[in-house]
Amino acid sequence: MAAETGSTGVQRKSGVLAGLSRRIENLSDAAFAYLLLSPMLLLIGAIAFWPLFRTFTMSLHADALYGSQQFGPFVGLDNYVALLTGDIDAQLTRPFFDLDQPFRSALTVTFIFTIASVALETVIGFGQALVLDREFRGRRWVRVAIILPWAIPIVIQGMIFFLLFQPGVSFLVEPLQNLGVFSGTPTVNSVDSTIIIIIADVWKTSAFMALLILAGLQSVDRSLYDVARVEGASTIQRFRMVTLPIVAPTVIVAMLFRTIQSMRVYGLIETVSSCSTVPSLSCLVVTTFSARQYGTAAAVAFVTAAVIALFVTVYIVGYADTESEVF
Amino acid sequence: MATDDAGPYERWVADAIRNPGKAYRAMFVVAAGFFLLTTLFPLYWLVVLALTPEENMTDVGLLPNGFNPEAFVTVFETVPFHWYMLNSIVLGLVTTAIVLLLASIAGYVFGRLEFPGKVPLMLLLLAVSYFPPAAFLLPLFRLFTGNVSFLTLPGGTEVTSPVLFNTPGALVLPYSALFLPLSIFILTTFYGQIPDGLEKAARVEGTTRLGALFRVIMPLSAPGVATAGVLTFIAVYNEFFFGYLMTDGQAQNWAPVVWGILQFQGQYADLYNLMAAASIIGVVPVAILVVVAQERIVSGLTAGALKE
Amino acid sequence: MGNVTLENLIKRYEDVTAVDDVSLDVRDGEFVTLVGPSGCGKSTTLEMIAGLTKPTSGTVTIAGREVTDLPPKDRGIAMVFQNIALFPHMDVHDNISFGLRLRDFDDDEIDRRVERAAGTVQMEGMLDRMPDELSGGQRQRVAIARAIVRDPEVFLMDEPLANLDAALRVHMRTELQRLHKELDATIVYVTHDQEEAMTMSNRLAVMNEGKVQQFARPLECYNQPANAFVAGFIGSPSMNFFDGEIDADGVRTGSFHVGFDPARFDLSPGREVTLGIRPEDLALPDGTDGLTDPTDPFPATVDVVEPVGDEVFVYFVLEGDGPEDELLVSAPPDPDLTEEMAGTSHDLRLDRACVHLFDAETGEAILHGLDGDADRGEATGPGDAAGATGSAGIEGTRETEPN
Amino acid sequence: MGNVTLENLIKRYEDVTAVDDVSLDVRDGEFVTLVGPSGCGKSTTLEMIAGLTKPTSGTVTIAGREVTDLPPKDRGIAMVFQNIALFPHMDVHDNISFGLRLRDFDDDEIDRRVERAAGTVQMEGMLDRMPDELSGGQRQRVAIARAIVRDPEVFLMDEPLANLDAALRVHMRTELQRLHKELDATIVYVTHDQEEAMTMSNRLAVMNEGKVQQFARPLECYNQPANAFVAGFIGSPSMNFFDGEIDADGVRTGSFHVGFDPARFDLSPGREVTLGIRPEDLALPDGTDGLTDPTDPFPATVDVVEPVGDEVFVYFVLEGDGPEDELLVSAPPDPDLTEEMAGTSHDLRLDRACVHLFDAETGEAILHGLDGDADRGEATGPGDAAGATGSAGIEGTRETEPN
Amino acid sequence: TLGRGDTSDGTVVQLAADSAANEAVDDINDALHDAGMPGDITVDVLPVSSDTAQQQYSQWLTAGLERPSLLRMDCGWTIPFILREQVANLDEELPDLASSVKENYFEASVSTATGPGGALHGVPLFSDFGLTLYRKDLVEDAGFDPSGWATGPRSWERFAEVVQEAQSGADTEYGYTFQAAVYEGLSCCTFNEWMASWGGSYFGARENLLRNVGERPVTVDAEPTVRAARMARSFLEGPDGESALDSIAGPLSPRAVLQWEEDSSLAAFTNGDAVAHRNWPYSVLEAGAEEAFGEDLGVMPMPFGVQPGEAEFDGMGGSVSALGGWHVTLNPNARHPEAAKEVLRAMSSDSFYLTLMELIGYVPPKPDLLDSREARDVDVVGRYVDTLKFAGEHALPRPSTVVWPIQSPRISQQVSSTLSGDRTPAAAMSELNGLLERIENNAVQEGS
Ligand SMILES: Nc1ncnc2c1ncn2[C@@H]1O[C@H](COP(=O)(O)OP(=O)(O)OP(=O)(O)O)[C@@H](O)[C@H]1O
Ligand SMILES: Nc1ncnc2c1ncn2[C@@H]1O[C@H](COP(=O)(O)OP(=O)(O)OP(=O)(O)O)[C@@H](O)[C@H]1O
Ligand SMILES: [Mg+2]
Ligand SMILES: [Mg+2]
Repeated sequence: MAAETGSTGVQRKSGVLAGLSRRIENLSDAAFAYLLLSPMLLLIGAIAFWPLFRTFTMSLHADALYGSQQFGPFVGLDNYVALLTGDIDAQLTRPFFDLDQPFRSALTVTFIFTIASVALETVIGFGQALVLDREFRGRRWVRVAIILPWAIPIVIQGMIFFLLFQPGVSFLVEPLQNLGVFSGTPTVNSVDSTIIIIIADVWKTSAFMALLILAGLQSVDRSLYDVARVEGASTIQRFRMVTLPIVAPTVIVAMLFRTIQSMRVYGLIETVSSCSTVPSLSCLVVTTFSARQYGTAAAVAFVTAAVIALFVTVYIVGYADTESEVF
Repeated sequence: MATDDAGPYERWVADAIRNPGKAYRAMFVVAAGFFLLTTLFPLYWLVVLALTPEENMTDVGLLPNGFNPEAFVTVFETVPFHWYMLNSIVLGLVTTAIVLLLASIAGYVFGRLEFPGKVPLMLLLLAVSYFPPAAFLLPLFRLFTGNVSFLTLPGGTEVTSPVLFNTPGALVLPYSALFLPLSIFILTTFYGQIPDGLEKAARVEGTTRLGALFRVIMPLSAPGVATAGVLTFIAVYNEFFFGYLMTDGQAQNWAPVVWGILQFQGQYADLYNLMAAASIIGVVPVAILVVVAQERIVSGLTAGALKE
Repeated sequence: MGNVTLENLIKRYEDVTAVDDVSLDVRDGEFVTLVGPSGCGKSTTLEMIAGLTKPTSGTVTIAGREVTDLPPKDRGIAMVFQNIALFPHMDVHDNISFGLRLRDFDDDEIDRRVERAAGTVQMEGMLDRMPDELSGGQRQRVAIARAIVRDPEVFLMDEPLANLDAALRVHMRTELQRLHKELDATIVYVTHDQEEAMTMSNRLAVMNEGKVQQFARPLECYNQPANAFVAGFIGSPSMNFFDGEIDADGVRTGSFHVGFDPARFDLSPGREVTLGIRPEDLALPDGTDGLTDPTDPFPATVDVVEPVGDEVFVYFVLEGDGPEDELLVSAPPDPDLTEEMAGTSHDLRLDRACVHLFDAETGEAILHGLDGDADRGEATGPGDAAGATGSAGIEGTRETEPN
Repeated sequence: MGNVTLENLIKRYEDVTAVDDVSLDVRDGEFVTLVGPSGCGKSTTLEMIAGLTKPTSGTVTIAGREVTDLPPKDRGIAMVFQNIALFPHMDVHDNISFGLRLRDFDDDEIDRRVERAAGTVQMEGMLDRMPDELSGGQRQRVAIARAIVRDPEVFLMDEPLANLDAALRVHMRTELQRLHKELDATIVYVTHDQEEAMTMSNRLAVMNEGKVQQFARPLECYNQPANAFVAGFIGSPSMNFFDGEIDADGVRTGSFHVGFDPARFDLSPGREVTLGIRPEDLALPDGTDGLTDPTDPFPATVDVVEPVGDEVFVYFVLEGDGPEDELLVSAPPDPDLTEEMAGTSHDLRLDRACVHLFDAETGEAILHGLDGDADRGEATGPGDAAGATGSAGIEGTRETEPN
Repeated sequence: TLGRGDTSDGTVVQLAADSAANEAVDDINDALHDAGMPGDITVDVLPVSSDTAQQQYSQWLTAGLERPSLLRMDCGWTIPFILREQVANLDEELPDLASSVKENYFEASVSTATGPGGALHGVPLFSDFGLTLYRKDLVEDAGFDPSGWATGPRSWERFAEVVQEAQSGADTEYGYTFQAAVYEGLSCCTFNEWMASWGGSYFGARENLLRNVGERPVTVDAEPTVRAARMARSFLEGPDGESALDSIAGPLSPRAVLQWEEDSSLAAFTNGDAVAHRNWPYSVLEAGAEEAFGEDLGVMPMPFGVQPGEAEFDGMGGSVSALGGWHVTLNPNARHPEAAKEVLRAMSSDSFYLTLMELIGYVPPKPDLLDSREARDVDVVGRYVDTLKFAGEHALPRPSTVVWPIQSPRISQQVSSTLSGDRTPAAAMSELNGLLERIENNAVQEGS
C-alpha cells in the first residue's frame, strides 16, 4: 500500500513535538482558542491590565501634593464623586461638564470633536479608498500622498496647523478673519480652535480610514461584482448593495477605533492650541497628571474610559443589528 | 445630441450622458485631484517652512521667504537624527512583527472559532484602548525601572522586575500591548471573511489549524494584514508619550524619532524650520518605505509566499 | 488498511439535522459512492470523515483507529471538495504540490509527482496559471490532481467530475479506477451521476434526509431497491410509480391491473401498495412478444416522444378511473419512434417479472418481480426472467440460471 | 425580440486564445446549448454575451441592437454563473430578489416572485438561510432562482445543473423548458451533460479550442456529425474510431474490412480515413440477425463487461495486424451479459448503414452510412436502415420511410 | 544599543539640560576643567525638552534612577521637588558651597532653590529677568532722551506715551509687544510683572509667595490686579476701549499677542515691526547683535505702576521683573555623588558663569559678577549688564508652590479671557480669586 508513511522524502517530526502538536489540534474549540490567546493575554495582562488595575487603586486615593509618596490616603470613590459633581472643577483646567460653556467643558468639547472628525474622516477616507481601489497610472504615488499625513508625527502636524493659523506667520489668518470665518487669533478662541483641530485631525487620520477601507475593498470577491452587473446594478447600486455591506465590518472597526482615539485626543490640542482653550477629557487627565494630582488624574482617566465605553456600546448595539462578523 | 455649434462643454456633457463611464472617469479625476490637493497642501507648507530661513519666519506665504535648504543639513549636524530614525524603524519593525503575530493568532481565534467567552473577551481587549496613555504610565514606569517586586525569597532578597528603562523592551512591550487591539479587530474582520472551504482544503492537505492560518488565511487577507502592519508601524514610528517617558531621549538609549524632532524645541525658541526639515526627512522615507513594503507584503503574501 | 467505519454519526445544525444516525462500514480498498438528493447530507458525511466537521455524536474509525477527535492532517486522507476550493493565491503547480510541500518532500520528487498528477487530469501545460485564469472544468481537474498527488490511504471525493464534459469524465473515471486499483486505496465518492455511481462503485450508499436508505452493490440497489425512495432515485429516467391496492387476484391501480396470486407473497387483499416499473423494462406494443409473463393489455396514449441520442423516451398517458397516470417508456432508438406518434393510442403490457411492489405507507420494498402463474406456486423466486430484474423477495440475492 | 448574434468574436488572453472567431446566430426564443470539452471557451463566450468580458474583437448583437460596448445591465439578460457566486452577506431571499430590488419592484411583488422562483427550484423552506448554510446543490438552485426570477429576454446559463442529482435535474430541466416556452425567452445554455444538451436544445453549438465545430439540431449533430471531433464528443459512450484506408472494395482497418463500393462515394483507393461507429450501433453476436446490411464477421475478445443499470457496456479487443484496437459495445441489459464472459471470443459484424467515415487528416466528415451492395448503386441514400442513423451523405437530411 | 556605547574612560557625570547645552558640551567640559573640575571627570549632557523636563524628572526621581546625576531645573518648579525630598539637600552635602550661594547670589533666585527649612537644594546656573527692549533710534527720533533709562524705570503711563509717539513717528506696525498666549508665561511672568508693579500680588505679601499654602490670602481680586488687567486692555484697545485704563495711551499691541509666546513675539520685534518689547535676556543677544539692531537696541527695566511704598502688598510695587532661570540640583541617588559634587563646585565658579555668558548668553546669577570687567567685556550682553543687575535685584519669583501647577493654568485662562475682552477685568479677577481659594483650601485638606 502506497500510503504516505512509506513515501520517500518524508521527515517525521520528533515524537514529542508531533505528540504536542496533535494534542493541540485535538483540543476543543474553546480550549484551543484560549491556548492560542494565552501569549496575547499574558502580554496585555502584564502591560495593560495590571497597570490599569494599579491606576484604578490610585484613583481611590487622595492626591499627594507634598511628600515623596505618589498618592495620599484611601478615600474610596471621593475622587469620582468630586469629578461628577463638579467639586474639583476649580482644580481642572476647564470644568468636566458645563452646558453653559459647551466649547469650554471637557465632555462637550470631546463629543463635538469626536462626532465631527469621525464623520468627516469616514466620508473622506471612503472617498480616498475608492480612488485608490482603481487601477490607474501613478496610483502608487497617489497612495504615498494620501498616506503621508498619517506618517506625520502629531507634534509636526500640530506645528503645521498652529503656524497655518498663527497671525503674523501665516498668510491665511487675515483673509479668513476678513471673511468672518475666524477671529484674528484663532488658536486662542475655543470655537475656532476646535474647528482647526478637527480639520487637522481629519487631514491626518483620513488616511487611517482610507487604508483600512481600501484593504476591505480589495478583498471583495470580484465575481460578485459580475453577478451584480448582470443583475442590473449601476455603479452606485453595486457600491451600496455589494461593496458597502461587505466592507461594512472593516468600516465599523475603523470607525470604532477612530472614535476611541478621538475621544482621547490630547497631543494635537496641546500643539495647535492649548488644553485650556480646547479642553478634552484627555487634557484633564494630562494636566492633573502633570500637576501630580495622581488620584484625580486616575479618576479622570477611568471616567474617560467609561464615557468611551458608553460610546462604543452604541456602535456595538448598532452593529449587532446589522449582523456581524466581529461580535 | 450635440449640434455643431454646441460648445465643447455641452458636447462633453451630452457625451457624458450617453456614456456614463466618461462621467465617472471625470468624477474620479476631480476626486483624486481634490484629495491630492488637500493632503499635499499642508505638507507643501511644511516644505515652505523648512526652506524659510529662521529669521524670516513671519508672514510665510505660499513661497518661502528666502531660500535656505541648509536646514536639511543642519538637522543632522545638531542631533544624530539618522540614529533616531533608525531607532524608530527598528522599534517599529519589532513591534509590528510582534503585533502581527499575536494579532493574527487572536484574529484567527476571534474571527473563525466559536467559543464561550468570546464576546466578553473581545470587549475586554477593546477596553484597553479606552484609556489615555497616562493611565498606564506610573505603574509601567515602576515596572520597567525595577521597582516592582514579585516575591521575596527566603533569604530576604527580592525578585524585582527587570530594569527595561532606556532599552527597547520598555518601548516595544507597551507599544505591542497598546496597539494590539486595533490589529486584532482588523484581522478578525478580514480572517472572518475567508471562505471556510479554503481553510478546510488546507487542513485536509495536511496543515494544522494554525498552519492553515499562516499558509492560506493570512496570505488571502494580505491587504488587511499589510494595512494592520502599516498602521502599527507608523503609529509606533510616531508615538511620543511612551517614547518620551520610557527613554531618557538619547539616541543611544533607543529614543524614537520624535525625540529627535523635539530636540529643536529650545528653551524659548522653537526652531520651526529645523523641526519642519526634520519631520520631512523623518517622514518621507518612511512613507515610501511603507508603500513599497505594503505592495511587497501584499504581493509577497499572495503570490510568492509559499515558494519556499 | 484503509477501511472507514462510521458509527451512528449525527450532525445537527441549529435547526437542521444534516446527517441523522449514519453507520457505514467501508472496507479497505473499497470504492463506495454516496448518492442522494441535493441537501441529503453527503458532503456533511464526507466532512465528518475528513475531520473538518465535528459530529454532534457518533464515531469515525479509519484503518482501525478511532479518529473522531483527530485533526484532518492525521487521518491519512485526501479530499476533493464540491466547491473546488483552490488556493487563489497559488498557481496550479503550487496548488497541486501544497500537501507535498507540507510534508517536506524534496523538490525533484514534488515536481515528478505534480507532473504525473497533472498528466492524469490533462492539465500538463497549465502548471503556472493562476486559478482565476482557468475554466471551471480546469479548476476541478486541479482539485482532483491536488488530492491524488499524495497517494493517501483514503480518498474522499465530493462531486469531483461535476464540471467535466463527457469525454473527460470517461477519462477521469478510468483514471480514478486505475488509481483505485493501483494504490489499493479506499475511496468514498459523492456523485449525482447515475452512470458514475453504477459503474465505478463497489457499493452504493443511497442517502435521503440524512439517513442511509440502502447500502449495497449498485445492481442490487437497482434491481432490489430497499424502498420506494431508492427505487425512484436509482435509475434514470426514474421508475414509474402507481398507487395500487391488492385485490384477490393481483394488484389494481387507477389504470390497470396486474394479475398474480397475492397469497403466494403473503399479501392480504386491501393492502395499499405502490407499484413500480422502470421505463426500460417496458416494451412498446410491437416489442411485447419478447415478454416472459405479460399482463393483460391496457390502453395508453402517446404524449411526447423525445429522442436522446442513444435512447428514445416515450411519455404515455394512461386511461383509467383514477387521476390521470403518466408512464414513461425508454426504448432503443428506432426510426419508427418519431414525434408524429404523439396522440396515437396503443395497448401496453407489462412483464410481471419487472414489477416492484412497495408498502404505500412506509415505502419499504415488499417484493421485486411477480409471477402470474399461481400453479408454479412452489417456487419462492421466479425463474429466468427475461428482464435484468429477475429476482423476488427483498432478501433474495440475484440468482441467474445458466442458459 | 431576444435574438443573439455573435459575429467573429475573439477573446485572447496573454498566451491563450480562449474564443477564436465564433459566429452564432441564436434566434429569438431559441434554446441553444454550447457544448465542448473543458476549457474550450464556453464560459468565455457567455461572458462576452453578458458583457462581463470585453471581446478582443468581434461584435455582439442582442435583440437587433449592437451591445458590444454596452454594460451588462443594459443588455436585458440574466445569467447563472458556473462558479455560482452567491452574495455571502445576503440570505437566500435577498440573493434571489437582488435584481428585483434594483428595479424597485414593490415588496409584495418581490415576495410573490421570490416565492415562485424558490418553488421552481424547490427551495421554499430555506429563504432565510445564509449561503454558507446551504449544500452545494442548494446553492446552485439559489443561483438559478436568482436568474429566473427576473423574466429577462435572454438567459445565459453556465452549467446550472452541475451539482444536482438526477431527479432534481429532470425536474429542473422540465422547469427550464416550461420557462423557455412560457416566457418565450432566448436561452443560451452551457452543459457537459449529453442528455441535457440533446433533450433541451433547439440547436447545439459544439465547440472545441475556441472554435464552433458544428451548429445544428441535436440529432443532426448526433447522426451527421460535421467532423470526427463532433462525432466523438456527442454521444456517450463515445463513438469507436478506427484508422482505415480505402481499398478497391471498401475500407480496411487494422482489424477488419468493411466492404462497399468506394467509387459510389467518389472515394479513391489509398485515401486514409477514420472510420467511426457508435457503441449502440453495434450488435452482439446473437443480435446480428437484425442488421440490414452486415459486414463480414471479424473476431473479437471480450475484455470487460460493465452493467450500468439500464445498459451494459461490453469492451472488446479486436484481433488484427495493426496495434490492438478496442471496441465498445453498449447493449440493453441482458442476464447473459455477465462478467464471466470476459475472455471469451466472438465474431462481430457491423451494420454498414451505421458507419461514419471521416478524413483522416482534417477530420471532416466524408459520409454517414455505407451501402455494401454495389448493385443498388442508383440510390444515393440507403433505404430503411434498422439503426437510428440511417442516412448517407453529409448534406442529406434524415429520411424515414413509412413502414 | 546599535554599537554606540559609553566611549569615555574616567567618571562621567550626566547632566540633564537643554539641547543648547548639549551642543556646547565640549566647551562646557573645557570650562569646567578650567574651573577646577578634576581631569578624570567629564560631564555628559542629556538633552531634555524644557516642555517635558519637569514630568520626566518627576518620573526618574520617583523611580530612584541613578542617572542623570545632576538635573537642570527651572526656578519655577524646583520647589515642589524640594518639598518631595527628591533632590539632595546641599546644606548637608556641600555646606560650604551652600552658604556661599546664599550669600552671593540674587536673592530671588536663591529663594526658589531653598526648602521650607531654609536649606539650599540647588545651585542657580543662570538667572532670567523680564526686560523691556526698545528701539533707541526710534525713541530718539521721536524726541525722547533714553539716557538714564537703563537703570531708571519709567512709569507705565510714560512708557505708553513714549511708545505711542515713537510708533506713530516711525510708522511701525506695532508699538509694544509681549507674550500673552494662554500658557505658563502669562501667569508666571507677563501678568505677574504688571500686577506686582501696580502693587498687587497673587497671595498678598511677598513672603507668602513660596510658602503658607492654604493659610495665605488670595488677593487677585484686589484693585491693583484689576488695574493691571485694565492696563493691558489699554495696550490692546487704547484708553477708550472697554474697561481700559484711560491713563495709558494706546492701542499699542496687536491682538496677536494673545497667541504669542517668547519666540513668536520676538520675531515681530527683530523684524522691526515694533518699538518696544518685553522679553528675557536671551532676546537681547539676538536683537542687539550687529546684524540686528546693534547699538540701536535699548534695554530697560520693566516700567512701574506704583512706587514700592505705595504698594497694597508688602514687597510689591516699583519696577518688577519676573524671575526666570535655572538651577542645577543633585540627584540623591546619583551614581557618582562625589564626582557630581565636584561638577557642582566647578559650575559655581565665576569663570564658568562667564563662559556660559559668552557662549550661550546665560546671565550669571551673581550680582557682583555682573558688575565685573569680564562681564562688561562680553559681546552685546556686556553693554546691558547694568540693566540686568537692576532687574535681578528687582526680580519677583512666581509662587511656585506645590499647587502652582494647578493654579497657573487657571490664572492664564482668566487673564487671557479678560485681555481678549471676553470678560471684564473685575469679573475675571474675582472669579479667579474664588478658583484660587478653592485650590488652596483643597490642598490644605489633602496636605493634612
Ligand atoms: N483570465 C484568464 N487568463 C488566461 N486564460 C484564461 C483566463 N480565463 C480563461 N482562460 C482560458 O481560456 C480558456 C477558455 O475558458 P472558459 O472558461 O471559457 O472554458 P469553458 O469552456 O467554460 O470550460 P469549462 O467547461 O471547463 O468551464 C481556458 O483554456 C482557460 O484556461
Ligand atoms: N452551516 C450550516 N448551517 C445550517 N445548515 C446547514 C449547514 N451546512 C449544511 N447545512 C444543511 O445540511 C444539509 C446537508 O448538507 P450537505 O452539504 O451535506 O448536503 P449534500 O448532500 O452535500 O447536498 P448537495 O448534493 O446539494 O451538495 C442541507 O440541508 C444543508 O442545507
Ligand atoms: Mg454537497
Ligand atoms: Mg466554463
